[in-house]
Amino acid sequence: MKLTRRDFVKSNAVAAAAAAAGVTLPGIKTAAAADADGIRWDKIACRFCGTGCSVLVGVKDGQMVASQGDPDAPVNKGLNCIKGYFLPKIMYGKDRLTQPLLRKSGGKYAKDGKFEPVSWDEAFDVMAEHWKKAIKKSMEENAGKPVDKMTSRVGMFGSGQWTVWEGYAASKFMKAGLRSNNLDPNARHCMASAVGAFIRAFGIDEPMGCYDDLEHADAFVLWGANMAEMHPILWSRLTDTRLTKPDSEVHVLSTYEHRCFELADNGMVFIPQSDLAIANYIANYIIQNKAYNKAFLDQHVNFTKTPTDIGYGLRPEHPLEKAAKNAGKGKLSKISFDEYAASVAEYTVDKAHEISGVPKDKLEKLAKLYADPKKKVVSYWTMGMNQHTRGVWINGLVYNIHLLMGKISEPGNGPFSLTGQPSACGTAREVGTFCHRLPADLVVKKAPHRAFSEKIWKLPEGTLNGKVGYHAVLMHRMLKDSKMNTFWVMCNNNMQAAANMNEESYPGWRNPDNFITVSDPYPTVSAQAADLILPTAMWAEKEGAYGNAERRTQFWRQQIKAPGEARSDLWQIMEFSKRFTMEEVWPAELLDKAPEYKGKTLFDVLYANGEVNKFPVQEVKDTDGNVYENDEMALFGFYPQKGLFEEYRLFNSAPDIIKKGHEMADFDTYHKVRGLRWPVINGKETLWRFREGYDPHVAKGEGVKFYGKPDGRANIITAPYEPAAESPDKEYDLWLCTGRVLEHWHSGSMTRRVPELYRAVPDAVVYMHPKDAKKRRLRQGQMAKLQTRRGELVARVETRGRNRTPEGLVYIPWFDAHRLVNKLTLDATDPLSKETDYKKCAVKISRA
Amino acid sequence: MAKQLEVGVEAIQAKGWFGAHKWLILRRISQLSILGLFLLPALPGYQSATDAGALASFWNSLLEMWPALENMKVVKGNLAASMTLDVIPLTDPHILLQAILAGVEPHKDAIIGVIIVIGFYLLVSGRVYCSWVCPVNMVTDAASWLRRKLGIKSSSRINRSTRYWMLGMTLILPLITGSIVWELFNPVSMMFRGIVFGLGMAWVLILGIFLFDLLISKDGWCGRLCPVGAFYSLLGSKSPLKVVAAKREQCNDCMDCFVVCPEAQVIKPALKGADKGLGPVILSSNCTNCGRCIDVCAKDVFNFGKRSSDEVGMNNVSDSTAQQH
Amino acid sequence: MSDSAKSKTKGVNRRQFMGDMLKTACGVGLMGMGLGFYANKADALPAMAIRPPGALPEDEFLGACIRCGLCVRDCPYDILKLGQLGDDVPTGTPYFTARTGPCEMCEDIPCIPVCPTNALDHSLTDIRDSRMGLAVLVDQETCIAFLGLRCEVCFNICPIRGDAITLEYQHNDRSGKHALFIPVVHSDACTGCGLCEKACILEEAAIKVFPMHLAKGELGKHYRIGWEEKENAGKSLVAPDIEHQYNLPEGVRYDLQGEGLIIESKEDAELPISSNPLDTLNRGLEDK
Amino acid sequence: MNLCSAIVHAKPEQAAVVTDRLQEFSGVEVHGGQEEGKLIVTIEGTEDDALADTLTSFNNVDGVISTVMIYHYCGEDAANEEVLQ
Repeated sequence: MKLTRRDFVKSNAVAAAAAAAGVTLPGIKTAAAADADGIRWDKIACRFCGTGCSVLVGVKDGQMVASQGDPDAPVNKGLNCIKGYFLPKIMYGKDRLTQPLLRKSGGKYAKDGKFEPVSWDEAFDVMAEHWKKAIKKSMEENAGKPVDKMTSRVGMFGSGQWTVWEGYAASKFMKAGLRSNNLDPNARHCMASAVGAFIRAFGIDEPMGCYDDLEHADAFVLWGANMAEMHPILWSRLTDTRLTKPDSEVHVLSTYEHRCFELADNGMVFIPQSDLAIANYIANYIIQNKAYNKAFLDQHVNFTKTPTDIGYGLRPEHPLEKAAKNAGKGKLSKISFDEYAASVAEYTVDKAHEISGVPKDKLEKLAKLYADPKKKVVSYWTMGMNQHTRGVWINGLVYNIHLLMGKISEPGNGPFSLTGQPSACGTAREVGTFCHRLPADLVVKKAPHRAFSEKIWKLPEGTLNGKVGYHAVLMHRMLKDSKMNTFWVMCNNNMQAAANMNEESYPGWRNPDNFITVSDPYPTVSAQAADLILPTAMWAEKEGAYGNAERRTQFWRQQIKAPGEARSDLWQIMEFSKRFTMEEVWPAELLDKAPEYKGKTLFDVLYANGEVNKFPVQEVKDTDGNVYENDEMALFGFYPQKGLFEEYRLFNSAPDIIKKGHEMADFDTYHKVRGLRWPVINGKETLWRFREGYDPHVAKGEGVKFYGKPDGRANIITAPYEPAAESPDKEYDLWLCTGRVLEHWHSGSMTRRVPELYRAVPDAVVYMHPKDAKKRRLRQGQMAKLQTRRGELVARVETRGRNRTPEGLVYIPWFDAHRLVNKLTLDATDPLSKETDYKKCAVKISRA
Repeated sequence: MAKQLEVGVEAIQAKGWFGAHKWLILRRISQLSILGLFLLPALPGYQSATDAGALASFWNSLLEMWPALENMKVVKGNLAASMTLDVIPLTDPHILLQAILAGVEPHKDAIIGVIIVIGFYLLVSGRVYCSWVCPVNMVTDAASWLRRKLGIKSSSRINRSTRYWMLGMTLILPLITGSIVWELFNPVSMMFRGIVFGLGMAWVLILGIFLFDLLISKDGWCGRLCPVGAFYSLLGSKSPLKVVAAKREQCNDCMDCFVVCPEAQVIKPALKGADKGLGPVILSSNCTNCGRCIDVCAKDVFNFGKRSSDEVGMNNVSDSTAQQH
Repeated sequence: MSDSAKSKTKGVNRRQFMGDMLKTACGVGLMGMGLGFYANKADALPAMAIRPPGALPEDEFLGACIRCGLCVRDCPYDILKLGQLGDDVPTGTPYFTARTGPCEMCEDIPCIPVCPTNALDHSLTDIRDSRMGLAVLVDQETCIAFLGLRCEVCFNICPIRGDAITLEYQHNDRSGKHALFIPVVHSDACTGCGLCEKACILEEAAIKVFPMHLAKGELGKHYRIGWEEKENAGKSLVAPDIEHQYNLPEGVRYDLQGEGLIIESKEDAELPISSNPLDTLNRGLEDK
Repeated sequence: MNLCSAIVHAKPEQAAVVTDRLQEFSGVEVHGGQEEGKLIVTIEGTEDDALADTLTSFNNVDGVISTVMIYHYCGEDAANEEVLQ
């Protein structure tokens, strides 16, 4: 093809005009879209954290050969962090799985066999056999029971890294199809406490603000978030504001000094768990100084209290659970403002200082910041507050502060829980992959919610299980106890990620009664512990959608083909559903209510239901006219992504909707935009929720309305300081805190396969104070043995690294598959959110 | 070394193969085990702390008491300077002398090390270094053997005193340049270091020496050029341990000893000097005490003995008496 | 002193003997010169080879190092190598290559005490004082931190944390709302260990460790930095300025050493309006 | 080379007629968009031509509702130089 400059300029001109007009011009594409290198560029959301950066990826000859930060993306403006820089490489690790692998011995499946390659057919046959057995047993056990007493022996563990439709399809498969609520995402380990607190305080999930708060706030308070490493691009925005805005401040709270302390005007290292006391002290300070916004409280806030002494989410026979008066309880009861004020009165600066170890002047500086009505403050947090045995409480205590001051739901003011995963919000939370949830903030426990969902899903009344399923930690306990017998783990590395894996997870997975399936692109620790490994198409190898922490939903098209026989999680779920007839999964009396489903497969009922298969095969095209593949569409003969998303949208837009506020734009729109922040109403996105003018759900004259609650009022919930589940003692004399590093994502299954990232940070090291090291005759760089009551591992000592721990606390990242940090951790959870506390347990360290 | 059919046949018949190669074998053992000591880890089988073997756990407990063992070789370093089991230092006097001439103040360990080394060679004769320690000896011996096998007779005239000029040069260069220049080229240290630490291109140099000895000059490197040998010959000129032609009257003039001796000029005064009133002790400091003459003599003319038994006439052996062979 | 010097010249013509001597002496002398020159050239250490901690300046080091390899053996991380014949590094001398194996900076510096000749200076006892080389950010065009990407691997890995490499925050003019985190190396703290070079995630490292003489510029010997001299001296080096008087209208001051002209504000400080209009604009419409 | 592109809004039912009318102008090409009523138009001229005038004069064409300039390229480089094969 010859191309003169005129042709080139003209085609650019035409393409620009066509793009602006939203017109597709068939002939124009060839010249405009192929750049001089012959690389096709398209947008895609980053595979890693919850920031939701957009990247442009370049594909040539079916390979992703190039990438760049998307200069037009509002979040990152062309920037990336070091992980994003290497995105194309994550798919090309040399040990990608390309065929299903089954444990076999003597040509047959055997629990103790060796992995051998098998066909998809054989894989699904063996898998279905085990699932059917477990389902049959469950059906026998559930015979005659009402729906809110039903249990299930099948389970699935999903992910905040699933695409939106994968989560939705899984939710439907498990909850509607198999009538099992044993579906939980790894977001349970990540965001569950934030979810719990959002629902308790506001009745609707996810932050009210957005990233624009980063430019509008006067001050930032980090409560247990190392944004500098974990949300690198947001941190660079925060830093820029701190640099360029006069009198702006950064306050950082953590149990050790991390990279954020470099920018901090007020860096505070507190004793683990004492954030509860600090937050209560700030509330008390505001009340004592009468700084609270009385008008706001009068109009928009209720005061409540939560039961205390609620245990630590351990097994019921654990002494700590037996000793707890109100184990697992969280029902709120109304109190007055005065009662609330009295409940926090004991948290004086002296007491807060005594519990937390933070100098009083620093505490006062922080309290004054919140209490200053002229200062706009955003509070950010991630795992420091969520992975906490009182995670829901501490989330709530921070909301209390913002509510007391009315500093919420407006530019530059608000509490903001950052997510750790690219679609913790979009997938794990919004489409209902938690064991207690249905799509769009509905819950399984409430009959009207179930009925509404049944209607959208075209299910007979009483199909959906009304009993909350097993959450992440409970799943492993149930596997160990043989109460759950099949388990499908998708898009995450739960064996490496689960706390106390030595005593609970691994024995559960290897329990001969159980059949464990792991879908993954790489041979992870989880894959090693499975019985069947299904090779997965990842990220750009499928059409996808992610929802980031600021409620921004972003779509991308399939860019390349997955290697070998690897298939997307979406295909796996939908294809697997073809293996079940309705008679095998539903009891006769339920089928009698929907006789048209008799003799059909689960696939027919769930996905060939007239909604999901509504959109026929079409050409997937961008505005430049480039055509993209869609493997799932080709295999199923309809456009499943579009059908699933449009069906999910019914949960947000059906006329008899129960919970408004989740409105989304239509499927095609998202392919054109760099993401939209929901609720999207009449094509307009919402930046700040609950505030008149910004949020169309708040009527004129209402000012602020927390419409997630029936009375439009948010809850201030009082909760006291209670100690951690396990604190250091004479023998196990140090706190152990776990987490991440900038260079690696979660369990490292992707980033550790990027040679440059591996070279930058090859192994997990244990960060400790030089004095603690010296006391144990350990030097920088030496191997140390870390022992807890549950397990031990060996890691190199780092006394001068990026994380500076105080005496008495050590920090170790968990990305390293050769150092399984979760052999050490305790599976104590927040009894309310069921989220594990990975940040606190007791450890002893000696020379290795 | 392979056995030599032409040379020492009688000795083999008289004493058996082992008897006729006793000293040669002992020397090879000595040379190889010295190398080996530099290569052997002090803790065999200990790799890393993640190993769970029984041996590893035993070593682990040992390491608790003596952590330095972890990365320890039996002997660390090389012939230039070494440390045995982290206790005994040894330093090469020739190299240290160069360093001192280059302006270095040696460290305490180096001084102790050099005293030990000098003391040792004063006792056993300096050129014991050449025949019992130096790895190049194996190369030149091989060249010498092959030369005999192939019957190469021609040899260029390189004066045996050249090595002393070379020695002088190695000592003057550091004075001029302030740098230990010789050690950039020294095949002796290079070969040993090469085997212990990695050879690089040094094999070319070693091959060169082999070909030089084989094709150009018999015993050319060790006997004529090597300044290290020259240095050690001076160091051991008065040492008590010597080869003695005690039974020289039994000599049947088979000449085998002259053929195998790398410094053949040293034998004649002791073996044939009875007429001139010279004693039977090989007094030349260039005798390397290699013991090959003892091995190849079917008549047991030679044995190791003491210098003190014979100070007759201070017979200065002339190299020029046997310049050619 | 040699055997031959004392030799009887039996069977050899004296003239021939003297001739041989002369030839040998000349030959060895020429060889010596050759070796000397070659050595001079071979002694030039390549830029990517870094000496162990405490190494004397290169010319002294070559005089002092006896190539024994003891430092190599005592390096617990096995990063030190000895130059081999054919390498660019002088044969037998120890070095490491930062990109593949940087110095891990052991607290007890085990490579130093074993050095028998002080070629590695035994007086160095704090590894933080060693100056093996100096890290230099050689390419600001490819270093992704200068592009605004969040990398900072070199900063994160630096063992002289916060001193040898610091991050300078700058506004990202291009994006308008992000900051740049620019790594800056400080020669007064950088030991040249090379951990940063190894960790650099680029195909070719943008930060590299060079021997000091290659990495550092040198100020003209005559020139001093005025403000530093003043600070060191604690006062002005010459008699301080006398007080100046100015013709000024009322309400206006002049501060020679400080702000210059100061016009006293008559603005009412109590106005409930922020001086920055953005504050008002960004706050949006509030229900008052 | 002097080149610009624009969107010309027209009622879809009149788009075809409008296309013909526009193409009578010198240097004007219509590339599509008739279905949506948003005609994608390029105008090409020499360096001295004021393309904006041409664009403005579109408004006088019957059936044109509005015009929006999207892209303008003005450079002295040779238009016929090959940039890609």
